[in-house]
Amino acid sequence: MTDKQEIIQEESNVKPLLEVRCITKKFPGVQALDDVSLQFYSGEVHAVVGENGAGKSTLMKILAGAYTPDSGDILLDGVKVSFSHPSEAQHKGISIIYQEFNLLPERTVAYNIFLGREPTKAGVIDIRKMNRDAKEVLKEIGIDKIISPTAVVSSLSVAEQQLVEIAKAISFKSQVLIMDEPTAALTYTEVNLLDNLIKRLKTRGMAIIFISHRLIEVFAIAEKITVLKDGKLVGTVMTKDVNPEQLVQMMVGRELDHYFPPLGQPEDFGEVVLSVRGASNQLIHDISFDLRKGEVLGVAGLQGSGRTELAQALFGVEPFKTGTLTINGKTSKFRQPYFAIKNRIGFVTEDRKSEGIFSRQPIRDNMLLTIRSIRNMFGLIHKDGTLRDRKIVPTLGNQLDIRTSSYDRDVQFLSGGNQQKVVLAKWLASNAKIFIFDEPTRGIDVESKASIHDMIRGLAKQGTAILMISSELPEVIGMSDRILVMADRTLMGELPAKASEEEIMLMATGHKKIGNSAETSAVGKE
Amino acid sequence: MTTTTASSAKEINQILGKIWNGVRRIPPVFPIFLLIFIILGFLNPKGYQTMNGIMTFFRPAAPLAVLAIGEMLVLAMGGFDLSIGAIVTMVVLASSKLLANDPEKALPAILIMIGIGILIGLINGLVVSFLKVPSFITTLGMMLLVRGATLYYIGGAPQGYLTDNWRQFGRNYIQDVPFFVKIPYALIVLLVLGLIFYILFHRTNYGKQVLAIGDNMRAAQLSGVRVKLIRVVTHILCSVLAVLGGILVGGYGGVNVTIGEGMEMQAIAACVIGGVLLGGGKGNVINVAFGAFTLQAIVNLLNQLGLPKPYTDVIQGSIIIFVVAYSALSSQRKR
Amino acid sequence: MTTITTTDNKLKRLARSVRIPPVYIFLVVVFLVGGILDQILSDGQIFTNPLILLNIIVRSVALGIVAVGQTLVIIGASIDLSVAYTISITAIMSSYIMQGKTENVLTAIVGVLAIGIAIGLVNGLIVTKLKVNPFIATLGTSLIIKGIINASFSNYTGSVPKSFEFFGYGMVGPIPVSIIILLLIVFIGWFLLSRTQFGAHLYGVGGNVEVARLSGVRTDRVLIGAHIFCSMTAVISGLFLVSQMRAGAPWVGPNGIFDLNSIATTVIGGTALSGGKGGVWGTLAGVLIFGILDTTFNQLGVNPYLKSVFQGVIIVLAVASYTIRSKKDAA
Amino acid sequence: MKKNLLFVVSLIIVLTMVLTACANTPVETEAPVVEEPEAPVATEAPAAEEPAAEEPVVAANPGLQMEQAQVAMQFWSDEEFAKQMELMSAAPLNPDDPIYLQYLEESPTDITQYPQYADFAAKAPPYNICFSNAGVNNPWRVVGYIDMREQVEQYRTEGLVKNFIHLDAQGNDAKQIADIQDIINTPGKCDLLIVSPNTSEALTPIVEKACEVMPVIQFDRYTQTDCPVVSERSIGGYAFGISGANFIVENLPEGGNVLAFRILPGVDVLEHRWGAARKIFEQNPQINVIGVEFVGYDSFKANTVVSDYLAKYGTIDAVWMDAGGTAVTILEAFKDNEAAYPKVMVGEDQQDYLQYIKDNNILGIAPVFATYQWRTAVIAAVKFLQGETVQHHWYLPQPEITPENLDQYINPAMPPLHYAMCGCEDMTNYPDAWTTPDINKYKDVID
Repeated sequence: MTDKQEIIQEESNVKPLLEVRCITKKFPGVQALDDVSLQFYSGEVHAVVGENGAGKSTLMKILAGAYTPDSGDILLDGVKVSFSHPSEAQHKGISIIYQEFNLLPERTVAYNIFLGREPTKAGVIDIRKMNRDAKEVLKEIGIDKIISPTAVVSSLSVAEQQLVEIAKAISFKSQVLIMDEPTAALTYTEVNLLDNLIKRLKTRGMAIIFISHRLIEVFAIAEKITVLKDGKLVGTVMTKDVNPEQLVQMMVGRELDHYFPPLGQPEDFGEVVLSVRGASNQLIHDISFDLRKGEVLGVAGLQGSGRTELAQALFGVEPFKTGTLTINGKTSKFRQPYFAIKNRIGFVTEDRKSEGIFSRQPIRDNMLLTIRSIRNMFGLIHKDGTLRDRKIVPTLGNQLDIRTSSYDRDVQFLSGGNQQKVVLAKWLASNAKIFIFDEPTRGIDVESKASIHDMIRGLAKQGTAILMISSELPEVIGMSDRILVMADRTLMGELPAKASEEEIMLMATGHKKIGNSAETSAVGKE
Repeated sequence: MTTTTASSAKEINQILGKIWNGVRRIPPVFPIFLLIFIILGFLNPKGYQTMNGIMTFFRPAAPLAVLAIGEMLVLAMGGFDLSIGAIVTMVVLASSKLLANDPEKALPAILIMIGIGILIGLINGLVVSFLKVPSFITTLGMMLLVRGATLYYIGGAPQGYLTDNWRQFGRNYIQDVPFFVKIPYALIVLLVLGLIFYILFHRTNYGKQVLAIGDNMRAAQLSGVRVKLIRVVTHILCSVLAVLGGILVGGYGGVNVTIGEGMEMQAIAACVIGGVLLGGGKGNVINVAFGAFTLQAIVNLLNQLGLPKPYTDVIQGSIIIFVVAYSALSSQRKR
Repeated sequence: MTTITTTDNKLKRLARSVRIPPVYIFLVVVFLVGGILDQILSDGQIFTNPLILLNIIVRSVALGIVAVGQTLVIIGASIDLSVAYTISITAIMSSYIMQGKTENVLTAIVGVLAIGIAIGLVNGLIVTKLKVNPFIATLGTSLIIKGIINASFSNYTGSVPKSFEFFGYGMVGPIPVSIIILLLIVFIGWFLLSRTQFGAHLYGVGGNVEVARLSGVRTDRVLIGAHIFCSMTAVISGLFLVSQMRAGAPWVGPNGIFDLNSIATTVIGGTALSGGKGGVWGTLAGVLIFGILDTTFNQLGVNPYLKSVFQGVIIVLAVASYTIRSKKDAA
Repeated sequence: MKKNLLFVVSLIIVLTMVLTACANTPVETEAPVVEEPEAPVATEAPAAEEPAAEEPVVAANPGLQMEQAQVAMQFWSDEEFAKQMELMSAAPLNPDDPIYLQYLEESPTDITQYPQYADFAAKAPPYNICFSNAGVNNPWRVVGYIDMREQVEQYRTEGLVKNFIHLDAQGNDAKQIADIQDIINTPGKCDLLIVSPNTSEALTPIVEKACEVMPVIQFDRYTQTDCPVVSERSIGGYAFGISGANFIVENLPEGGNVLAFRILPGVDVLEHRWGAARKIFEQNPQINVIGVEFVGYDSFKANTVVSDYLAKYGTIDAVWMDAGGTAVTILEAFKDNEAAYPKVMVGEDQQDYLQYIKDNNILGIAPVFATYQWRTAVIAAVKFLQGETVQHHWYLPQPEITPENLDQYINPAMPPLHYAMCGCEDMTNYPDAWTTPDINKYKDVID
């Protein structure tokens, strides 16, 4: 690998715009970055990839001034710089778009874009100039028609908010733009918009650093790819020189022989356990489908097509207002998740950290909560759970390989990956017969993905019915025994296993509707 | 031979390590309380080193502990209850009018008060759950409402007396108990309530769900916790404890208009010293009770030292800031 | 022609930037109900006597001034429970320094402003640097100030000179000076919030402190600034009270329940307790609602304790009107 | 972390410094008293000398050194002290009138002496009267308020009074100022304003303003102005304080520990009570004042204080109080702490206290601050408006309840928080209005 890196350096005679030399950063118990050196050139899109915990985000935060490195130098235009605060990095021309949501919902677009550097006239904010400048910035990325500078952010859609965030980063007139998974919440058209935008910024001579788990995107946008693993630099390659398989190999250090476990066989599928007919609520409408024991039913659709809303409706978070929901032959109405869990439905949410973890509670209590919440409220428990549940915690802990000295430790002291496992354990403990997975592998590294996929298929094999929502088409195709496609907040139709990406996309963009779901489920049985 | 000694040395080391770990985990409230109490004992051996003296100490400390346990439930759930002081006022003043100096009416009066307490908690809980008004504001409104309604009902000033049988819980001792010499009823009430709420909070599904809501409400809801129900129940329990605490307070202090004023803040301070996290997710019944004892011990200590009473406020204020800053900074370090 | 349109535009823009908060509807309703009840059951002074109307505002001055400061702190997602005792210490220290002499007025004002800044600074530092929950931090400082006051003073101390009473009782034409001061403070609060970087940053800190920090906002400084401003408004409120009362006493702050009342009026005005949202004009309306209640109950001759019941209900209803449609559950 | 720890430590150091700095301030506060001879009260010179003269005595009395035991200069007048002492033994000048109309000193006045109130003098009954009340927030004020309202009801049946506008300040100076401002702002609404000020200093400016536009009568606590046409109350605070303190001194010939309870600072009648007691205790060095504590009407606090002092001193021989509201609680606290009752007790004329000292054979006295003065205010108002002669400085008699006359004041038919000296026995609704007091039933405005 190192040979290749040297070659690249020799090839480019121009001086790098931004360079890091021998950066090291240690967190308690973790060597986050170990002697990493990299160069970023102007007019170039440089992707940084790696598994979770590889050190990508730490590196970006160091570049953006949010962390200070333990040792090593940052050189901007050949000059050594150090940032004690993100604003210093911004003023020097490095701006960053974070993975997490980073806007003030109650403020206007203009205030958000210029937060921390509002234009002033004699100490007074020049609101007119600020709105004008904001309009400029929005125009620059071609969304001035959609978003007004004086709109309050909370009134915008999630994707629009993401665009505002990009506008904010652009507005710094930076030389270097760091994007940490900027497309995670964007629809396909918006991703295209972003691609065009990146190209335009590139021609302006900006250096763009791009972090993503979506390799397709990386290959579409980046010219150069750097791979990090366990805080160490694996290497930097030109995109044109590698294919995805090679890249994955670099990332995980070995070749992955299979991505997905084998699909279910017809004899695995049992009776219909969950059936929806003509159900609607304020967020989605006309939903009808069946879910059978032992199958993995994939749900595909664009961002905002109502996928998550479907899961929430089934689970009683935003229950259906009309139509029928039948569980195991019984018509049911879930006013809140409590009733869904009582009917042995489990829902592993997309945002596992903010919707799943009780960080200040012991691991044990985290894992047992689904059991406890449906039991008698004032029923006594033993310290290790009720007597009959005593074995659950260690059993699941071993099964999922949760690494901890004691199950009485607070979850906040676990690593991110282990926290995710605790959430899964919580749902496995609930002993659900119907599982809903919303983006089960989002933000998870390649290796862990495979084990999650194995687990899902394993559950199905044991006779659990699974509804799996995913925005990654390969995952939907690789895992699903049948595929539901959503668009415009309703079900567009159903496709059989191994449907092609094109078929799914066509339906997801609203072009084709294949009959109603009752008929298509027959198709699925074949 | 050598291996056994080595292994036993290792074992001892392990045991010592465990002990040290255990010591490190002791909440700061216990050493603080112990320290104050030991100093008190030196200053006044008769008052704080005899059973008689200790029991005397617990009589005024118990009512605050009862209030603090109720407040802890709400704080652990991530809420606030500012209405408990007003409930104490209500219990004492309204009872004084209801009793009309007739000891026979003591039981009905107490039952009516508990009933009103349940109603207040129910309204608090419903407003928080369904109107989505933050509990701080809900209970602030409730505090004004309860105090105003009480004073309106009694006409601005107490108009009757609390009968002796109503007051015995907060006031009297069980005499001639072996070893303990005497035990205040208030302490027995506290022990019974403390046990009930210890079990309820630490050893039932309910308690774990309260903590889950305080820690992460959205996740709790998605994990099947009936958030609204639990919140209503918790506010009711808090109000009922406030009523029971009020009976002890009234028993000890008798009737006056200012009774109960500021007790919500005292209770919150006791909780904070007892390690409860504002914002929710942590709480321990025993620690909170000792938090309340600590506040009382500070008062007694300053009195023994002959310092003017106002310094009590200064010391209490400094201690709550110190305790919270200590835990905030040390938890930051752990991360 | 063109000039007319530009002023028209300016007016429109001003109206938009001030953004009349919904609480004003509530204010009008309370006013009308109070006035009509007064008309029917009493002598109808509320509608007919402009002096009574003015006095509704004068009544609200002390609370209004400190509520402006409280609004800023709450917008920054903090809270200040120490304002009541800050008012007390101001009242007592200023009259102690003045000792009835006009030449001491300036020293006294500078002195108490310095005390205010110190208190705000301590509050802000404890909240930002020691990471203490602001509720506990200011409850703690409030206890500390209370103790210091009560250990040093137990009574009226010193007095203010006659000339200083102008602050509390003087008139400029038909308008009481106190109203002008209130409006001035509200205006300063509005200006700080919507026309300065400090204000924009404060909304950032209250809305999401991490976002603000990553945007280059010196979050700690902003929050400390808000706490200092809040303590300063408490100081001004204390000066106003002492000018009305001729001498300062330790109980003026807690007697007026300025801590909880200022929080209550702030949230009635639409400022979210969780921060990042709200403004001083709403708070002004909240304060006036309390003033109208006072006057109405006086006019009707109803036991004022019933008023406190109404206050409680109004607080909950007003806030419920903001929160009931929100999807998020309250803490 | 280290930085933060440093910060905590330095914060604590700063706090301690502030504390020690402030602990010295009481000494400083006294300094200006000596320096400023031109301060408003002319008689303050001897008061200023006192601390120096009594130094040795003070050293023996830990209680008198406490901040709570200091008497601010504006609340002390040797002249007034001497005068009240004298009045205590004076006989009423009109013994044939009922007690609530008697006066101990002549200072006649009528409306003709106030040309600025000519408009008011021209008015014929029924009159409209406004009453700005500090609050109805303790039992004494409840009894007094009912006295007053019953008097108004009687006048209404006689056609002398129409509206009686009651503005309750709920114990809040600022609210009372605004309330009075409202009355000033509505000329014609009232023919006379009765004020019971919440505190003396704070209300002075606004009462002065009210005097400019209408006749004002003040009672109970006085503001520091002589502009009201009538200032009436039973003798006053000095007499109350003297009564209790003398009783203690007489009954503790060998001396002993005395614990003093005060309600709240800053109210003239209460400050006078303590000031007088303090003077008497200072004159009798065998009396050891172990503590002076403010407890308000908070019986919880009072109870704790008793426990604290018993823990510290073992015995308390006498309790002096500036108001009897918590007297019974305090006695109960002795019992609950298994200590002997104090040998000498000072309370007030509340039924529960009188009953308690009788039942438990406690040597006690009940100085009286008569609730009938509330009634007198209304009577004075109507008489003044009618042009009759009233007393400008109206000293009502202030009897005391001693062991000798205790039995005649105990009335088991009345509720425990009733005040014996209500002067209400001759009213139409006696005793019902007092046995089941309801302050909400009275109407301010009648058609």
